[in-house]
Amino acid sequence: MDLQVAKKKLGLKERYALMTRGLGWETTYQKMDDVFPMDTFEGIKIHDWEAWEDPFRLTMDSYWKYQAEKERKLYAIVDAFAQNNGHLTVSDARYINTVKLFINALAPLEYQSHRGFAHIGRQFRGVGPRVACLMQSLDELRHAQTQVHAISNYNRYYNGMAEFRHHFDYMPYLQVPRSFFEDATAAGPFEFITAIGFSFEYVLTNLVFVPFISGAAYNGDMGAMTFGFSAQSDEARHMTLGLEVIKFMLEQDPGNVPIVQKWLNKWTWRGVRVLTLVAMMQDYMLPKRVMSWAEAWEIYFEENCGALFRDLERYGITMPPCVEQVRKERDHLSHMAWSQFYQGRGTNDFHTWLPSAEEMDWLSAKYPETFDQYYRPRFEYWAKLEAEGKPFESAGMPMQCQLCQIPMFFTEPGEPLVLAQRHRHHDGEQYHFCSEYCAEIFDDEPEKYIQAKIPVHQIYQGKQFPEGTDPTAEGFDPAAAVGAFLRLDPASTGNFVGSQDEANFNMWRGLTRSND
Amino acid sequence: MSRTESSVFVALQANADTRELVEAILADNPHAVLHEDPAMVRISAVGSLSVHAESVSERIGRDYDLQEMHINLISLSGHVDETDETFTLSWAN
Amino acid sequence: MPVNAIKPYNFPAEDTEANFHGARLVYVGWNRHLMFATPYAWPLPPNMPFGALTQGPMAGAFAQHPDWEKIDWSVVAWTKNGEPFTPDYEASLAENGIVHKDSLRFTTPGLDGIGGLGQ
Amino acid sequence: MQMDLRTVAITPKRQTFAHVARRIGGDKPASRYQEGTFDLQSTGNFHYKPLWDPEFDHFDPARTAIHMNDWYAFRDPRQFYYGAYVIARAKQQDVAENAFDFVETRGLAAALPDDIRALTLNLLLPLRHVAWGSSMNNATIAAYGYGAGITQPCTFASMDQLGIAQFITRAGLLLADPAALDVAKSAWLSDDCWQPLRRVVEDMFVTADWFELFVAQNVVLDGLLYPLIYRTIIDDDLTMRGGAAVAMLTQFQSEWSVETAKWADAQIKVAIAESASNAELIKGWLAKWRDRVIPALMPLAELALGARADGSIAEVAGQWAARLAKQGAKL
Repeated sequence: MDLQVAKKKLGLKERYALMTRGLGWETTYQKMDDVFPMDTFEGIKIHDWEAWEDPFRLTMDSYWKYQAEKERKLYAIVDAFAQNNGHLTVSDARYINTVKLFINALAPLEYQSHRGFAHIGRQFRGVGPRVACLMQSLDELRHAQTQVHAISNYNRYYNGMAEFRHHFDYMPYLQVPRSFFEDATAAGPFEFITAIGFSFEYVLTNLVFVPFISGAAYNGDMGAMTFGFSAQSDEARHMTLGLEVIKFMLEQDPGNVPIVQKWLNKWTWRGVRVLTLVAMMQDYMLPKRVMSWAEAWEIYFEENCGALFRDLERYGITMPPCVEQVRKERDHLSHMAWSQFYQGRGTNDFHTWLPSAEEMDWLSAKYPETFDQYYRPRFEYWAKLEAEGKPFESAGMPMQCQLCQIPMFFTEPGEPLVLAQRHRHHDGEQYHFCSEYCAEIFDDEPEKYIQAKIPVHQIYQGKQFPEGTDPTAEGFDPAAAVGAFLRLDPASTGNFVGSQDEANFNMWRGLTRSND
Repeated sequence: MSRTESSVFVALQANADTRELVEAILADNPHAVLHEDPAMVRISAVGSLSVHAESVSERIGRDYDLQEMHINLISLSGHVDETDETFTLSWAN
Repeated sequence: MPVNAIKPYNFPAEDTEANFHGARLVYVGWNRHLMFATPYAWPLPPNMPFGALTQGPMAGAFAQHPDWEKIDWSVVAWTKNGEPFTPDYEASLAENGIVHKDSLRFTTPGLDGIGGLGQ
Repeated sequence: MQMDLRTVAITPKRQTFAHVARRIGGDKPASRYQEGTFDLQSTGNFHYKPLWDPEFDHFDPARTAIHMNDWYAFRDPRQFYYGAYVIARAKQQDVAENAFDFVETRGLAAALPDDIRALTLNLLLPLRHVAWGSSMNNATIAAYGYGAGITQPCTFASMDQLGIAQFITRAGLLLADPAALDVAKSAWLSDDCWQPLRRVVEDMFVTADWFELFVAQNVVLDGLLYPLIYRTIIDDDLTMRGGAAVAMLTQFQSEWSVETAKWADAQIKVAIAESASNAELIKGWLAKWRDRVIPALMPLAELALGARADGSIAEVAGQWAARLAKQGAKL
């Protein structure tokens, strides 16, 4: 028996390679192109999958160990938060409407990401990237479920969350995040990971994370804070995966650079368009505000992404040109969005309200060049109408952008009093857009975007009535029929002031403090 | 505009488990800057930032596996280079 | 530049006029009255007189603005898909050349919203 | 000692989400598994056909020939949602970690009889490629299956099989060295005894119907390979021949295969009970892949058991058939 030679301790990098890349093989009984049919049609050329640099080296045994420890801590806090009615410790019940946005608009995206990463985790030819994508698919399922479980407690006491799955599938405003994500999952594997792995998870993650999670902490929502920090630790791995994929594509073939640049341009724009919801939430919906959208943009895009795009310059990648328009819209975005959601409040599953005088002063200070001139007059006039008992409310369905599906409330960059509009003709049909950049994305793949289910158009096509509805029947009320189809609980709509949520929160909070 | 040197950062939950880790990082990276936010600690540094398992182990009195950092990590920025001994964040430019 | 898909990729447009059961989509926005956050969308019968559009759906949506009843329709300026357009209020939408998914905007000279601030 | 612990009781307006309440017979407290699984996948109003597969919506029941009236009839008896899953696996991982440390620190690998170590390296190490293929097949189901009821557990199965491939790799490094892994890989690619099984795994990679793939991978291949390799050969036969250390290094696989079989059986039972056409399809797939897998396992059984191989394979196949019969699949 030979002497037991002291085994050379394998380095982490080498050991991880044996545990992942070593597992794969070149198939012979089936052609590799049949086993991996989807990773070449996009035009991205990969000459050497082995050149892949593993972004993080977590084998399954460590994964289970560390993630289980995170999960025990997380659920202990979620349970404690539920048991002692933690929702009553939040700063102000209006905050709870950001939780409604979270479960309706964001949690379902986590599930879609789970399925998307399982798809590309099966389609990339290289074993290294596949293992990293499969692990992210598992992480995303975690995020979807921990969000559902953390928010389940809010759902028991407040309106607008019970039908979040049906709403994400059909509610008009939720087709903005949904169509954004389906644009990515319907794209090829490389575009998907550029869109979600890089643009959304890396470039924009902090613009989503700071308002929601530190905003939750700052407003006394320990449940959401716990979930957020714990989930965000997985994001760190996702960010490194997203960055590694971009570098890998750019290093493999110069021909990949223009394709990746086009995707970066598209997904930075479409991503920022979706973040309009987050800008509105940050500036109008958090009772205690962490920072303004403009400030978050400066820190988490201009500063952080400046460093990122400087790093990518060596590959010939430039900052997406749309950033110029985003900068021009920065000081208008949240006010335009809140105006739309305020006047459309009868048709949404969360409450809106007019900013108080003190909040308007905060907005004036944060947006000195725009708020007082363009938005304060509107809010003050609406406050007058509310005081006179004739609150302003929209009495029509909005025109929506064919691409981002957001109601066309965006004004022309540099002309804050002119609503933007762009037109395109394709195959004898007309299409309208909120911006040149949305129109350009359409121009690139019209065959894709002519299929979009534009919410208002679907309603007018009669596709959003309950099964068996006869629209020609006597006294047929289309609005009521659509409300029934959408399962929109009337108590969840309208102004926060005078809502069930407001009354219940005050009554319950009273119970915890008084002894009557 | 001069080519500003890019900075990296690591954000950690502010709890008992990360106290020594933060100390070790600050000790090993004199150029690093500490930012304290609600329940979160952010350490940023121009150029690069590295975490040495050795100096964390000294402070906690047991062998520290760098991958334990995942439990309390919140977010980071920069390229990751991970070995058994060191976890480094850096920008190539 | 057509879409780059793994195999032939062509599908019918979702919003052709035929899908609207005889109606025609028309969008209308009131310039310099940004209190109405967006233009509105309506499914309208092609044979509806243009005047009925202004007194019907448009009034329903815009009349709550104090400027509405002061509008002098003889001086209102219209655009269609961004191009100048002069409607015949008695003639039908179709006769006015308004087709499916046309986007109309109108300006009301002298009426510029609350305090003349375009709201 | 009676303690009057009073917290302020405020009555909730509802107990759970509406889609969950509709599935559990009304608004009552729901489990984390139920809230974390039911209806999470979208079922309509899709905006764009996938560029990578334009004939289907991304989530599309037509990707499989079987039909289910309620796709959430596929339920996991283990009630695994992410949290329960990782906590369960972390416990098993802890046991495996201790076993690996014990075998290493006590030099049990070196103490193995040479023929047992050689047999283990020849038989066990190439199986890490089978596990990796099994992980790929479950990723296919997780990606293209319909309804979270079945795609969620297949996500876990995909990661479990990756974990198993990594445990086998660690066993190889412990029993020998990185070079042994290369020897095993070349055996997997060219030795005669492995080619039938490799062909089966590669044929699964291109199986279009994801439920046929579920049957082939999680019911037929796993249902025959794990009992043969880990129970009959490693746990029973090798242990008798001084190879107990090997059984310590594969305890995770033994336990995992029993737990996972219960889940796989429950899915087959529900799908068969749904309709005669489902039953006919599934029985067809079971027979088709059984007749591929058993001959592919025969050379491995002979490698380990020599003349006793036929008897052992027949026994394993018999137990497998009995297990399937209980699910309504009398082959």
